[in-house]
Amino acid sequence: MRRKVPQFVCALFGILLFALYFSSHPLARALSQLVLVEYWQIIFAFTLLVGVVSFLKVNLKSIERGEDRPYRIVSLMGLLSMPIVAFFWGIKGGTPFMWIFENIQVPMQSTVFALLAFFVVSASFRGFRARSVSASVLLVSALLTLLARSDVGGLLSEHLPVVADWVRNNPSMSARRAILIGIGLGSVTTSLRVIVGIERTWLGGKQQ
Amino acid sequence: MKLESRHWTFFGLAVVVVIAMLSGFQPEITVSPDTLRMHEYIESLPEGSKLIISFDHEASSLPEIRPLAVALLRHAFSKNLRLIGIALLSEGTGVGYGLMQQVAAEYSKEYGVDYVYLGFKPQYIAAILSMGQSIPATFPEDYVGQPVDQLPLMTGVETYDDLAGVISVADGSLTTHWIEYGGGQYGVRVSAFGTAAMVTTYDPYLNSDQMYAMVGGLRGAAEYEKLIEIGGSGARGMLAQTCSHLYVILLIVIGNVLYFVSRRKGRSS
Amino acid sequence: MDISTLVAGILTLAIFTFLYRDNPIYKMAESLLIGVSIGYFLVITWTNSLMDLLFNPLFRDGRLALVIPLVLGLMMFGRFHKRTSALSRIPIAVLIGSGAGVAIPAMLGARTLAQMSATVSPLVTEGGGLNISSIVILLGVLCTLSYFYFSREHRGVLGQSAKAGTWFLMVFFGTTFGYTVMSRMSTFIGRVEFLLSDFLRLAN
Amino acid sequence: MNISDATERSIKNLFVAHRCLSCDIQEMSFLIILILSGVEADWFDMTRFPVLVSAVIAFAIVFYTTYHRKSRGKHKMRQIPGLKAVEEAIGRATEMARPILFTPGWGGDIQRPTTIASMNILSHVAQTTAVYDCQLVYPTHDPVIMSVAQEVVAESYARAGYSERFREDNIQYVSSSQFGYAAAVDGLISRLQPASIFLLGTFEAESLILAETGNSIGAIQIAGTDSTIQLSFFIVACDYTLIGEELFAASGYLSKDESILASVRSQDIMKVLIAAFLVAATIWATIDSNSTWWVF
Repeated sequence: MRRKVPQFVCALFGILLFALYFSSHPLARALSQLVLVEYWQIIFAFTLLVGVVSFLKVNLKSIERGEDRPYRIVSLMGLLSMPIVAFFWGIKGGTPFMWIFENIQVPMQSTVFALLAFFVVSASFRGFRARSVSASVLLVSALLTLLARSDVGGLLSEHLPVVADWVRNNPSMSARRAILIGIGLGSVTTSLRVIVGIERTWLGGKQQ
Repeated sequence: MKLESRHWTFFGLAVVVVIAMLSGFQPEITVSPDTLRMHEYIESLPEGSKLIISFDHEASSLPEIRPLAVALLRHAFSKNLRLIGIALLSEGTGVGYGLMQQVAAEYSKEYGVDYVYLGFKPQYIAAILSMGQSIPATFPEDYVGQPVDQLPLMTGVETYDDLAGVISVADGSLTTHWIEYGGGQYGVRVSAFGTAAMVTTYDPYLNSDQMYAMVGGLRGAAEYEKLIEIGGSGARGMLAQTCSHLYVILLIVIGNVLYFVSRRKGRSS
Repeated sequence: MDISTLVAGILTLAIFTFLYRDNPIYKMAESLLIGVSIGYFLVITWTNSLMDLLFNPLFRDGRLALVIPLVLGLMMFGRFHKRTSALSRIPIAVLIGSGAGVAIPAMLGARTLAQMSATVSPLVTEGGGLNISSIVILLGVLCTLSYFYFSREHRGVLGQSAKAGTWFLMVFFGTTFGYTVMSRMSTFIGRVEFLLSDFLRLAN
Repeated sequence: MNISDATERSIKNLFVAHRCLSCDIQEMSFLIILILSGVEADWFDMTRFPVLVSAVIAFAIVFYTTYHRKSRGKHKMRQIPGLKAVEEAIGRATEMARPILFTPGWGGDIQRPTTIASMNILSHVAQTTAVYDCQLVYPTHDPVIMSVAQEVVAESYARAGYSERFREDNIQYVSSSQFGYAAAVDGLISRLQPASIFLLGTFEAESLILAETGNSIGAIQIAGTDSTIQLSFFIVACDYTLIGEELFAASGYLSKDESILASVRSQDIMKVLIAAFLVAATIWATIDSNSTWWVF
């Protein structure tokens, strides 16, 4: 029962949604809407609550044990402050909720993102070595793109940007296309296996 | 304080970019065919055409997204297109609203008539599919809580068929969902203003005409600014962009020289 | 300087300290970021999903059918107790099943079939010359597909074409790397612009 | 308002507002009449016929490779270099008595096949860590993935016979925000100093932040993703990278699950068919440039 019921539900929804794709009848569309919009979002919202509770549990336990206490407290305060300010002042523009978002969350997120520029630099320095033929191909095409997309490219040779564009639109695009097709096939087979119940990892893996 | 080689490479980048930014010099740039195609597309739309501008990005990529979005909005408003703003990632919501209001004010556009902002819908795939059924049902109210049927711009807007297209302003692969679900299932014309990182991801879709046009990155923004003849932060960052590219190229070259030297030493010893 | 810029500026610098190495200032900023971002997401999901889609229509407008997703959602709470934890598999089954059902046609139609069609084009131009682009694209797709052929060792013809496939892949990765470097630099430039002009007021 | 307008409006009101299960009795009865009277509405959308045909072919191939007696047990697969590395990485962590960090990236959700493939590998990794009592830490951005991963790891520990070693808290939800997640995982990497890091799943921009931080602490890193952009970074920054579909194949290889191997085989058959289609259609297009039968 612990596996059969969820497996049945999974198959039911899988077959239903697959079949609905082929119909443009309003009823079919309304039904897929119902599942995709309402069911998905509502279930997801509840799982988020489960996630938040688990996060609280992990942090409270750490605080109890005295591990990283100040940091855990800051995390919890950050987490609790958002619902509290949202409850009292709402979440539209100009509220404390948006202030925290715009002046605490966004700058920090953008900066974590900006760290990438540095990691790109160190990775280029360390990892981009012409160790083999294929590594050299990687290197040359990266250098070509970088040169062509900065203004120096055009100064060195007017053909450089043209060559770079050709490489991007032909050999590079074709490899990406093959990856797309491959992943598409992988997704189709995995999805099918999930629906018919061959793939059960999500239920905890192979049966004992 | 123990510094490793990576710390020096970090430091070098900071110096290069800060100096380039402080110099304030703006290099002359050439416009790429991709950017030109997008410009021609917007130019070709008749006045009053309705477009969805979807802010599909996180707040963290704002430095790259803002110049792109501003260039797009300036062009669209100057061509008197009617814009319907939405957001499919929650963090883009406030950003999109702010940008639309700001650029609309530059062109004295009126909310509800020339542009509306419908706000955020979670679960993007579901939202895209749902809009194919009915836009007003997906967004019964706009961002500020007015019922959509009271907005003059929204009269006659039922599904994608009533629009000239969708332009996704994106920092990730969300545009792919617009293409595969919006374009694939409902035939809406999808274009994108995306971060440079996404350019190669979209190439096969551009090639297969599943995506109509694309402008990518700060560089794309600078090119677009040049086409619409209004300067912006795209152009301001171009020198720093070029210098940082050269810096990366230099590091790759140095890294390889060191590699070959050490390999030769290893062999001779 | 207004308080917003000051806070944003200090937090920006706090995150940048990670470049040297992990340290208490970064840890503090990181903890705050994690907490606030979960809180933000929680509030947004609460208002957009639970209130707008569930509680308001169910309790205010009396759409009783919404009891189904409500019950499915509540089953997730089964996880909090060992004996009821299997209940949570049912809502997960709804997500996984319907996701799989939607994915099959979407992946076949928009991805596989559309990309196949786009690869087909004449190998000679109207003037009678060879159409280099078409040839390269066709070869690229075929060779790369052969690299992803797992059922046989890559020897002989398959080995050759798989090898060519890796070159096409490397060209793609190189180009992508180039474009992504561009993108990452833009983001950093944006942060520098903020620090220089808004926070430190050194540039306009 | 004429009848057809009324019908159309009513349909829209009924369904499009996706309230079909809660509409009032009057509307509902109207709907039933509508269906019974066979009002023109496409139960089957002909434009989607090619997708149906291709789906049927794909299903047939998958079922053939999975269930056909002769086809079973013949699933040989070529070596994938990253695979040996998986075992090495687990071995290294147990030898050094340091944790293993496994994360599925920020970009995926549980419905995504990559996530499922990643779960398969997680299951294998967890079984080994259970035996050697090596700490396995799994941060994720998605609460659903967290729930499923907890189940998968708990079952793996049980299968290995060490249920008591399983720590649910090691599989944690750490913020759904992309860079909140990245900062959190970065912090974990810096503090736990794992010996091995598995970055398997759907990654976006956070990929290089994680990979470079992992590199700076000297961990063995194995990456695998279908996110094509991030692959270039993983290739540069990680020790081993599973490219796109290799991730699916790897999950079959490691779990020795006959049915996953069968599905890898079925994808190979589809690839051969696609290649044959491309060659045939291209020749046709070259000879007869007006024909377009290959456009779906």
